[in-house]
Amino acid sequence: MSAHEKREFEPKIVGFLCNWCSYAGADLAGVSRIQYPPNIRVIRVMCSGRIDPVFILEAFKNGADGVLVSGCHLPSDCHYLSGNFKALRRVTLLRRVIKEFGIEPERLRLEWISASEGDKFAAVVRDMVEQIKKLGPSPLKMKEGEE
Amino acid sequence: MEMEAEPPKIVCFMCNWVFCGEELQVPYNFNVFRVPCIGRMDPVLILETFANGADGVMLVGCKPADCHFVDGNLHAERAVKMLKKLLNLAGLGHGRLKIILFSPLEDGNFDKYAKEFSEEIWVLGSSPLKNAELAPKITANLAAAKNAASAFRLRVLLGREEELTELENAYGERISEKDYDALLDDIVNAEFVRYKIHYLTRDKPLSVRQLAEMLGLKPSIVLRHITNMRRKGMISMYRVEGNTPLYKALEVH
Amino acid sequence: MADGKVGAVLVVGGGVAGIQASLDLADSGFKVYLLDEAPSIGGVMAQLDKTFPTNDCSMCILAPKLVAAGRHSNITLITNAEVMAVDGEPGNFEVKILKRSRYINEEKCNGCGLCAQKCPVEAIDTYNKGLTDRSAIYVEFPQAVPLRFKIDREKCIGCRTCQEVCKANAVEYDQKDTEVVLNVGSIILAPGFEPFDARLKSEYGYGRYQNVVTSMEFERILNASGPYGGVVLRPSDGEIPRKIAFVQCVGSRDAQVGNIYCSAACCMYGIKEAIIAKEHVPTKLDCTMFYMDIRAYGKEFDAYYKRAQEEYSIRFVRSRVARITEDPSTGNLLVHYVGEDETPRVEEFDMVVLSTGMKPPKNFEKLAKVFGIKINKYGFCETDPFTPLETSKPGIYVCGAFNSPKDIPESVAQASGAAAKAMAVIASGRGKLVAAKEYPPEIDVTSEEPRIGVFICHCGINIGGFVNVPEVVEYAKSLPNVVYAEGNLYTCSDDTQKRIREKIQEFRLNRVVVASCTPRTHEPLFRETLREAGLNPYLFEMANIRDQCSWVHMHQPKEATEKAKDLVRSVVAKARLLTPLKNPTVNVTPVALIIGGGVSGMTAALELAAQGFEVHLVEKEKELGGHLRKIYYTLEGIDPQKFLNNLVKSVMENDRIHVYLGAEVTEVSGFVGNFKSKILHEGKEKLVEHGVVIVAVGATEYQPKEYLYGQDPRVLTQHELEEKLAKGEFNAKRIVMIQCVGARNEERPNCSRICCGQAVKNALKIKDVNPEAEVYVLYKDIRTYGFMEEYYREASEKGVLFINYTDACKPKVSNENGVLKVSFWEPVLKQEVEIEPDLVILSAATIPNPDNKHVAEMLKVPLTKEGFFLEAHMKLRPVDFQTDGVFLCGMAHSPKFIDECIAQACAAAARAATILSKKYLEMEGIVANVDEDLCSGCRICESLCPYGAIEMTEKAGKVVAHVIEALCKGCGVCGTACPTKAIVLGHFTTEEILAQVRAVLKEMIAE
Amino acid sequence: MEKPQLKIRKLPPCRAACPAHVNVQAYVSLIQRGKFREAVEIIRKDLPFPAICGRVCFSPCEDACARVNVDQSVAIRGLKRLVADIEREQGRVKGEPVPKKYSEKVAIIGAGPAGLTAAYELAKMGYPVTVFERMPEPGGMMRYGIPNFRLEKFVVANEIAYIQDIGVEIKTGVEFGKDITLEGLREEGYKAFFIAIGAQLGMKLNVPGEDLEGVISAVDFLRALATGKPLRVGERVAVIGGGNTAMDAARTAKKLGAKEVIVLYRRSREEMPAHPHEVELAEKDGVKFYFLVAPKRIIGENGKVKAIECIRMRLSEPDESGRRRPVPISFSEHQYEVDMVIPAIGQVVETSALPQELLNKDKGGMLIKYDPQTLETRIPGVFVGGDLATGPASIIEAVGAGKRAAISIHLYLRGRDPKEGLDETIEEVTWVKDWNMVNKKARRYDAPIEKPHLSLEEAMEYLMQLKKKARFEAFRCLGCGPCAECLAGVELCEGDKAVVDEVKCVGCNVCAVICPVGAIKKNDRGVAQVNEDLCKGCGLCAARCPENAIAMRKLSAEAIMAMISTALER
Repeated sequence: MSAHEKREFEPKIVGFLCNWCSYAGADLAGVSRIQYPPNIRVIRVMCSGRIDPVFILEAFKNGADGVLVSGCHLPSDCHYLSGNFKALRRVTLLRRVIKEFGIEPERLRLEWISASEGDKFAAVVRDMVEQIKKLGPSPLKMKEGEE
Repeated sequence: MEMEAEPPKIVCFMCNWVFCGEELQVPYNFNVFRVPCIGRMDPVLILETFANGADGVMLVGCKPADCHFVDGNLHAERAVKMLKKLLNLAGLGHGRLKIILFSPLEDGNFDKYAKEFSEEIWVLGSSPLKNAELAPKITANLAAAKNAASAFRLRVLLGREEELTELENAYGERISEKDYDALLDDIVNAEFVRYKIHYLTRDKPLSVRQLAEMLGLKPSIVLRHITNMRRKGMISMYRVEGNTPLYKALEVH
Repeated sequence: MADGKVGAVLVVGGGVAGIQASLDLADSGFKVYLLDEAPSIGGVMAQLDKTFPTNDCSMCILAPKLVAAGRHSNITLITNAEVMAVDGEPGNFEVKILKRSRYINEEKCNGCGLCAQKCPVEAIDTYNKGLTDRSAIYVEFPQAVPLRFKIDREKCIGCRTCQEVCKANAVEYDQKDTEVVLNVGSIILAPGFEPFDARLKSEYGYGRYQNVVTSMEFERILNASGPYGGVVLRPSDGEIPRKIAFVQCVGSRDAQVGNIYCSAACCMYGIKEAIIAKEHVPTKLDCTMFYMDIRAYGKEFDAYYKRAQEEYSIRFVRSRVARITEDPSTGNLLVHYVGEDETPRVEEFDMVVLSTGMKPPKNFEKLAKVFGIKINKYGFCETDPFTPLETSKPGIYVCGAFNSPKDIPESVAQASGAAAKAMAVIASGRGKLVAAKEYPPEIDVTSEEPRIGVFICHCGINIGGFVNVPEVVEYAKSLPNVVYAEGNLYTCSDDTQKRIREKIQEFRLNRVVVASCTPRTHEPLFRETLREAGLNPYLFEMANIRDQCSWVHMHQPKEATEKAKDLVRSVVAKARLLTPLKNPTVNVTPVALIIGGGVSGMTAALELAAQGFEVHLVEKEKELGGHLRKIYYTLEGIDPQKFLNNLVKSVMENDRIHVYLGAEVTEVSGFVGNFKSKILHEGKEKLVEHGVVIVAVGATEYQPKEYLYGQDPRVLTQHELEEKLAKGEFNAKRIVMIQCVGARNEERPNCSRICCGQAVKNALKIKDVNPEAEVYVLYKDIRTYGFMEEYYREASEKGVLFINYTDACKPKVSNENGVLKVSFWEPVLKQEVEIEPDLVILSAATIPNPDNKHVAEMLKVPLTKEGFFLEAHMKLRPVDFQTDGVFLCGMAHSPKFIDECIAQACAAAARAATILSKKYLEMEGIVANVDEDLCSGCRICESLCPYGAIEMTEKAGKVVAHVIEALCKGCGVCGTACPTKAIVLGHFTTEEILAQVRAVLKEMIAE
Repeated sequence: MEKPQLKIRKLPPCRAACPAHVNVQAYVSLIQRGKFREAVEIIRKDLPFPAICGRVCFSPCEDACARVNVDQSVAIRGLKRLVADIEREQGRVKGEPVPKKYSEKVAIIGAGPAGLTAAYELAKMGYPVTVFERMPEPGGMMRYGIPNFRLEKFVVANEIAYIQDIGVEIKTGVEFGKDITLEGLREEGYKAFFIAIGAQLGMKLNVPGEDLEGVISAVDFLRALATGKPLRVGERVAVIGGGNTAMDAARTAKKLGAKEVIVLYRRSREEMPAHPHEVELAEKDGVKFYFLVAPKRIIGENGKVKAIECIRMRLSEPDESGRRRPVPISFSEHQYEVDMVIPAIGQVVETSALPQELLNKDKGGMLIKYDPQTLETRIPGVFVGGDLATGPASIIEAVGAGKRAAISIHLYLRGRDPKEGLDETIEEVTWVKDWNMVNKKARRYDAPIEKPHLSLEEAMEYLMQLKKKARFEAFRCLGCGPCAECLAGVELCEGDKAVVDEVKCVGCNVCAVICPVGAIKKNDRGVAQVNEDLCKGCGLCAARCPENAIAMRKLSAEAIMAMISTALER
C-alpha cells in the first residue's frame, strides 16, 4: 500500500449473539474458515431476549459504529422458547429511538442466524461492514470528537 | 506462411556443478542461469519464466549419481513431470520444457543439446503468449498453473514423492509409481481447474455453465470443484441471476 | 453388586435414539458405554437439515445432546467400534468389542483440524452423501462428538503430513485395532437403519441421471453447511431448479424390490424437504409430490401437510411413478406416471428427489448372531406388540428404527423406554459404577480484590499462526487486576489444567480468563478445573480468539491480534465483576404421581415400581384399563385382554403402587422433586408428596354426528363393530367402512393414526369370519404405516375394496325407507356408485380427553389447539413437558397404538427416573435473582418467564417476585424486562455486560 | 574466571580422521572440476607431502569416508597421488620463500616427516628454521625406511625441495649429541628446538642366536638398501613380524632375489598391523605367511643362520590394545630352514644422543617425559615429537605431530602458553541422515579406482588411466562437510543458506524430507529450523516448501525472477 493512500475508515461493530444459535453459527464460520472482516467484536449472552436496549445504547455511546443483534430463527428455534420474539420487539423499538439520537437505524441490525449458518454470519458481517463504511463513522462519535 | 523472424527466447537453468565452471558454448538465444542445483528450480519459478515470455525452458542437471545434493536432479525431474502436465493444461504444451541430466565427461559438448532444443522450439514457434488473440487465455492459464504449483497439497506430494514411492510411507508400504502418478494427475488437474475458476471469477462473477464453457468441462464437474472451493474458502456465491447462481472468488493468500 | 447385577449398560448405536437412551441411563446413575461403528455419534439426524413438523434446525437441537453425551461423566463413548461377541445373562453380560483403529490417539487429539486442512488427499465426503469431498483425515462434521479426527485408511497415502503438522502428536500410524471386554448388566440396541439403495430401483435412473437425488442427498443440499451452502442446486449444472418432483415410496411398499412395508417417515420428510426447498430457493420453485397415500399420521402432521398444500402450494399427485428418463441436452427429467384419471402422463422436472425408504442396518444378520436375537422377515428386530422394547433375548432391548421404521420422536420415546427397561433389570446396581467427584472446599473470595489470571492458547498454530499470542499475553499483563498471564500450546490439555491449578495457588488467583476457542464446548472443562482448585466455577470467563478471530481473519494477522486484544480486554473487564454463584439444589421426593390408569399409566407405574420408586396411580374410572378394555384383538391377531388382565393384576399386587380408583387429582403444587398434590378418593382428600407427575389420561373416541350415526342402528363405530365381531354377534354380508370420521377436517385437522389399522384389522376379521362378505373401505389415505402395510396388502388380496374419496366428494349415507344406502364417487370407474350395505362402520376419530384442560391448568402445562397435551419438544423431548418434573405418555399425547403407548409409558418412566434416582437435583448456577427491595411486584417477569419459574409471594406485606431456582433456565428475559431492574441474571448481569461493552470499545475510540 | 569456551571445529569425517586434518573435501571437489593444480595447493596448506602421502599413507581418511556406507570409500589417497604426480610431471612451481616475520631461530633435530613438517609450518609462519639431519639426505624413514618400489626417492626429494624453497634450511650429516648439542645451538642463537629423531633401532627378538650372521633388523636392512650399501640376501629368508616394515622387508628380500621369503607372525592374519593391501601385495610377490608362530631361538651353524625354531601360539582374551594375546602352546616347537632372519617387530629410539633430562627414569613409563598435547618437555624451549615420542607410527601421524609442534613453538616463542592452542575440539559432522536415501544413488562406477599400490611401472601406467577416471572418482565424494569446506570458489553455492519464516511454517516437514544434507529439523515448537553448519544452500527446500515459508538468503525466488525478467526483456 502506498503511503499517500488514505487510510480507510474501519467501522467498529459490537455483536450481541445468543449462545445457542448465533454464537454457534459464528463458531461454525470459524470452523469452516470462512473469512470476514475483523471489525466485529462479539459479546455472548445466553438468549437474545437478554439483550437490554441499554447494552446497545452503551455500545453506541462508547463509539460503536454499528451493533448487531442476533438470535435463533423465528418462530421456534429459540432455546428459551420465545426470547427471540422479545429481541425482535426490542430492536424494532430501539431503531426508532436511536433515530432520535441521530444515529442511522441501519447501524443497528437484527439477524436470525442458526447454528448451521456459518456462511450467513460471515455474509452478515461483510455486508454490515460494507454498509457502515458507506455511512461513515457513527455521528455520535463525530460529535464527541468535535467537543 | 511467413517465417518468424525472431529466434525463440530460451531460458536455460543449469546446475552449477554440471560444467565445473568451464566456459560454455551456447546458441545466442540461450539465456543461461546458474543455480546451485537444478532441484532449486521451484516449479512456480519455471511457470513464471514462461509467463515472462520465454518460448522454451531447459533445465540442465547432473547425471543421476553425480548430483552434488544426492538427488536434487531427480527432484527436478519430478517437478518437470508435474510441470509438463500443467503446461499441457495451460495450453502451452509440454514440449517447451525440457530437462536433461548431463555430464560433460560422458556426453561431450553441451552445444549439441542446446541446438537440438533450440530447434525443437523453432518448430513449436513462439510462445502463444505473444499471440494477441491467445494471450489473455494463456495468461489466465499460467496464473492458474502458478497457483496450482504453489498449492500446499501439490507441493507436499511433489516433495514427498521420492519418499513415498521409493522408500516407504507411514504404514511401511510403498506406493507404486503408477498409483502415485495417477494421484498426482488428479490433483494437478483439480488444482489447475480450481485456480482457473478462481482466476476467472476474480473480477467478474460467473455461473457454473459459463465456467464450464470456458474450461471445456462438464458443468457437473465444475460444480464439484466449486463445492470444494467453497469448502476451502476460495469462492462464494455472489448473487443469483434468474435461476443461475454466480460465483465470485474470495481472496486467498 | 450383592446380587451380581452390573450397574452398567451397553448402548449399541450412537444415533439420536442411542444418545437419548444413554443420557437417561447416565442421568439415573448408571454407567453407560455408548458404542458406534462410525467415528462420531449423531447418526442420521446429524445429517438432516430441518425436522418436521416444526422445521427446527436438526443440528441446532441435536448438538446440545451430542455435547451432553460427550461430556457426561457416566458415559464412555466407544466409537469406531463393533460388538464381536456377547456372553452371559441379564444383569451380567460380558461383551467383546473390537475397537477399530482411527490412527489417532483419542486422548491427545483435540480436534483442532489442522491436519485435515493440510491433508493433500481428497476423499468422497460420505457425511455430505458424496456431493463434495473431504480430506483423508477427517471428522464427519464440525460439531462431531467426540471431536477426534480419524484417518480414512482407504484413501490415506501415508504421506505423514498430518503427523508432522499435528502439534499435539496425536497421529499414530501404527495404531492397531484393539479388543475391549466390557461387563454390563443390560444392553440396548439402537443401530438405526440403512437407507434403501435407490440404484436398485433402476427405472428411476438414480446413479445415471445426475439430477435424480435421494432424500438424504437432498437433506445435505438443503443444509446451510452442506455442499451447496444451503441453496438448492442441480448437481448436473449448478442451476437453481424451477421444478422439483418428489417421488415417494422408493424402496417402500414395493414388492418388486422386496420391501413391502411402509417406511413410515418418508411422507413427512418428503413434505418437509419440499417446504424447506421452497424456503431455500430464492426464485420461484414448483414442488410436486408423487405419492400413493400421504401418511401424515403423527401428531400435528396433517396440519403440516395442509400447510404444505395451502401455504406452500406444493402439488400432490396420487400416482406411483412408472419411470424417469432424462433429456440429455438439458439434464431435465421426464417423469412418467399414470394420472389420477388413469391416463399416462409425462411431466418435465429440473430435479427429482427420491424419498428412499428404510432398510434394516446392513449388518443385521451379524447383529442377530452376535446378540442372539430374533429378526423378523424384513431384517428388523422382532418384538411383541405388548413388549415393544424387548428383543427375544432377556436383558437386551431395542429402540429406534431397528425396531421398525420410524421417525425421530418415536425413536426418542422408544429410546427412553428402552432405558427404563434396561434400568429395571439392574436397578440394584444403580450408582455402583459411577463415582461422585470430590472437590476441595471452596475458597471465599468475595472480599478480595480481583486477582485475574489470563491463559492464552496457541491452539497449536490455529491461533498462534495468525494471532501474535506473546503480544496478547504481554498486553493482558497490562490490564487492571491481571496479576498473571501466560501462553499455552494447548490451554485445554491435561497438563495445562494442572498448570492453571498451580498458578491459581501460586498467584492466589481468584478469577480466571482463558482466551482460546469457544466457550460452548470448553467452558465446562475450565470451570471444572477451577472447582478442582477450590475456586467457584463461575469465577471463570472465556474469550473466543480462535473460532471468531484467528480462523476468520487468517489473512490479517495484525488485525486479528488487535481483535484478540480487544476480546481479552473485554472479557477481563467482565471477569473483574464476576461473583461466585451457587448451584441451587432441591431435594427430591422419590415418589411418582401418575394420572390415568390405562395401559400407559399402568406400564409407567410398573416400570417405576420395578426400579424401586413408590407410585400413586390415580384412575378416574372404577377399574383400571382405560381404552384397552374395548380392544379384543390386535392386527397381529393377539388377544389384548389377557395382557390387560395380567397388567392390572401386577399393578394391584405391587406394594409400591398405590392405586386410587374412581379418584381424581384436585390440586398440584410445588415443583420438580417437591410436588404436593391432593387426591380426591372415596370422598376424602388425600395429600401426597411426590417428585414427579406423569400424565397418562388417555383419550376418548369421537361420537360421530355424521353418516346417520346414532340414528340408524346399522351405523356403528369401529369399536362397536369390534365388540360385535369379538362376541360373535356379527353376521353382515356387505359392509362399508368410512374412514376419517371426525378427523382431518376443519375442526380437527389431524389424523387419528389408529383408525386405518383398525379398519384393516376389522375388515380382515370380517373376511375371516365370512370370506364371502363384501367389504368396502372408503378412505382419504390408507395410513397403515410400518409393518402394518402387510395387513393392508392382505386385506386387498382378500378382496376388501379400498376406495379413495376426497373432501370435495365425501360419501353419502342415507336411509331410504329403511334401506341403508351409501353412495360415493368411484375414481376408477369415474362414476357415482351406490351400494346398499348391511352395516356402515365409521372410523371415528380419537379425540382428547375432555379432562385435559383441567389437568393442564392444574399442572401449568400447555395443550395443542386440538386439546392434546403439548410436550416440551416435538422432536427430541416427546414425553417431557417444558415444566421440569412433569411427563406425558400414551394417548394423552396423541392417538397411538398399544405398543406405542407402552413404549411411551416406559419412556416417561425413564425420564422420571432421572429425577427420582437422585437424592437432590443440582441446577445450573446461572439463574435469576430478585432484589426484593427493588421489586415493585408488577408481575411483568412472571408473565414473561417461559418456564413458570417466577411466582409472586408476599414478603413483609409486599408482593414480590420469587424465582423458583429449580425451574429457572437462565435466559435472562425477566431481568431485561424488569422495569425496576430488580431481577439480576447471574453471570450475565447488566453491569458485567456493560463493562464488557465499554471495554471492547475502549481503545477502539482512541484510534 | 570463566572457563574459555572451546572452539568447535566441524569437519567432515575424512578431515577429522586425518592427523594432519588435510582438507580432503576441498581438494576432491577441485578434482571434480578438473582443477588438479589448485587441488595440490589445497593439500599443501596442511601437508607438505602430497605425493609421499599419496603413495604410502595408511589413509585414515579413507577408513573414515562416509561413502563406505554406499559402496566403497572414495580413493582419496589415489586422488592425492594423482594431483601431486601431475603437478610434478608438469613441473612443480617453485615454492615462494616466505619472508621472515620473526627473528627467533628454531632448530629442528631430525629431517623426518615430523621434523620437516614442523619446519615447513614454522617457515610458513615466518620463522627462520634450520633442520639438522644425521643422514646424508633428509627424509628420515621416508627416505631410508621405505623401499623405492613403494616410494620413489625422487618423489621424496621433490617434496623436500619444496620445503627448502620456502626457506627452510636443512643441514645433513650433522649428528645430534655429537656434532651439535642443545647448549651449542642455544649459543648459536636458537631459541626453540624440536627434537624428532625418530626410532631408528630395530627391536631385538631377545632369543638365543640373535647375533648370528644373517640376522639383520628390518630397519637396518632397508636403510642399507636405501644408502646403496651392498647387501647379501639369503636364499631362504624369514621375516619376523606383521607390520608394514615387515612387509617392506619381505618384499624387498624377494625382489632382491631370495628364493623363499616367509613371514612369521605370532598372531593371526586379522591382527596384523600391516595394511591389508600391503599384505596382499606381499603375497602377490610370493611371500609366504605363517601365522601363530613365535621364534624361540635362531639355530646357527658356523656362526651363520641355519634355521629358526618357533613355537606355535594360540590366541587368548584380548589385551588392552584390543588384540587377542598370543599364548604359546607347549611342545609345539618346530623349525624352519632359513639362512637369513629379518626381525621386524618394531623400532626403538636411540636414546644415547638425547639429553638425559628428557628421559624418563621410571621404568615402564614413557621413554621421554613430555606433554603429549603440547609436546613440551621439562627443558624450556625444547619440544619433542614423532616416533621419538610416540614410538614407531605413520608418516601422517608424524606430520600431525610436526604441525602440533609448530603451533606450540610459535606460542612459546610469542610468550604464550602452548596450551592455548588446544582450545579447539574437532567434531565430526556428516550430513548423511539416512543412508537409504544415499543408497539410491545409482552406482555409475562399478569399481572405484583401485588403490595405487602397484609396481612402479604399473603405477605410472595407472596414473594415465587415473587422470581420466579421477574426476569420476572425485564425484563419488558425498561432500559430507559443511559448505565452508568447499573452497572451490563457487559463488552461488558458497554461503547461501535457507531461511525459515517461522510464522508461515506449519511444520509439514517436507523440507526436512527433501534436504539432502539433513540440515533441517523441526524444533520443539514444531517449526523447521536450519542448521547453518550443514546447510549447503542447494535450495531444494525452498523449491518445495508447501507454505512458501523457506527462502534462500542469496538466491531467492525474487532474485531468480529478477534475473529472468531482465534477460527476457532484452
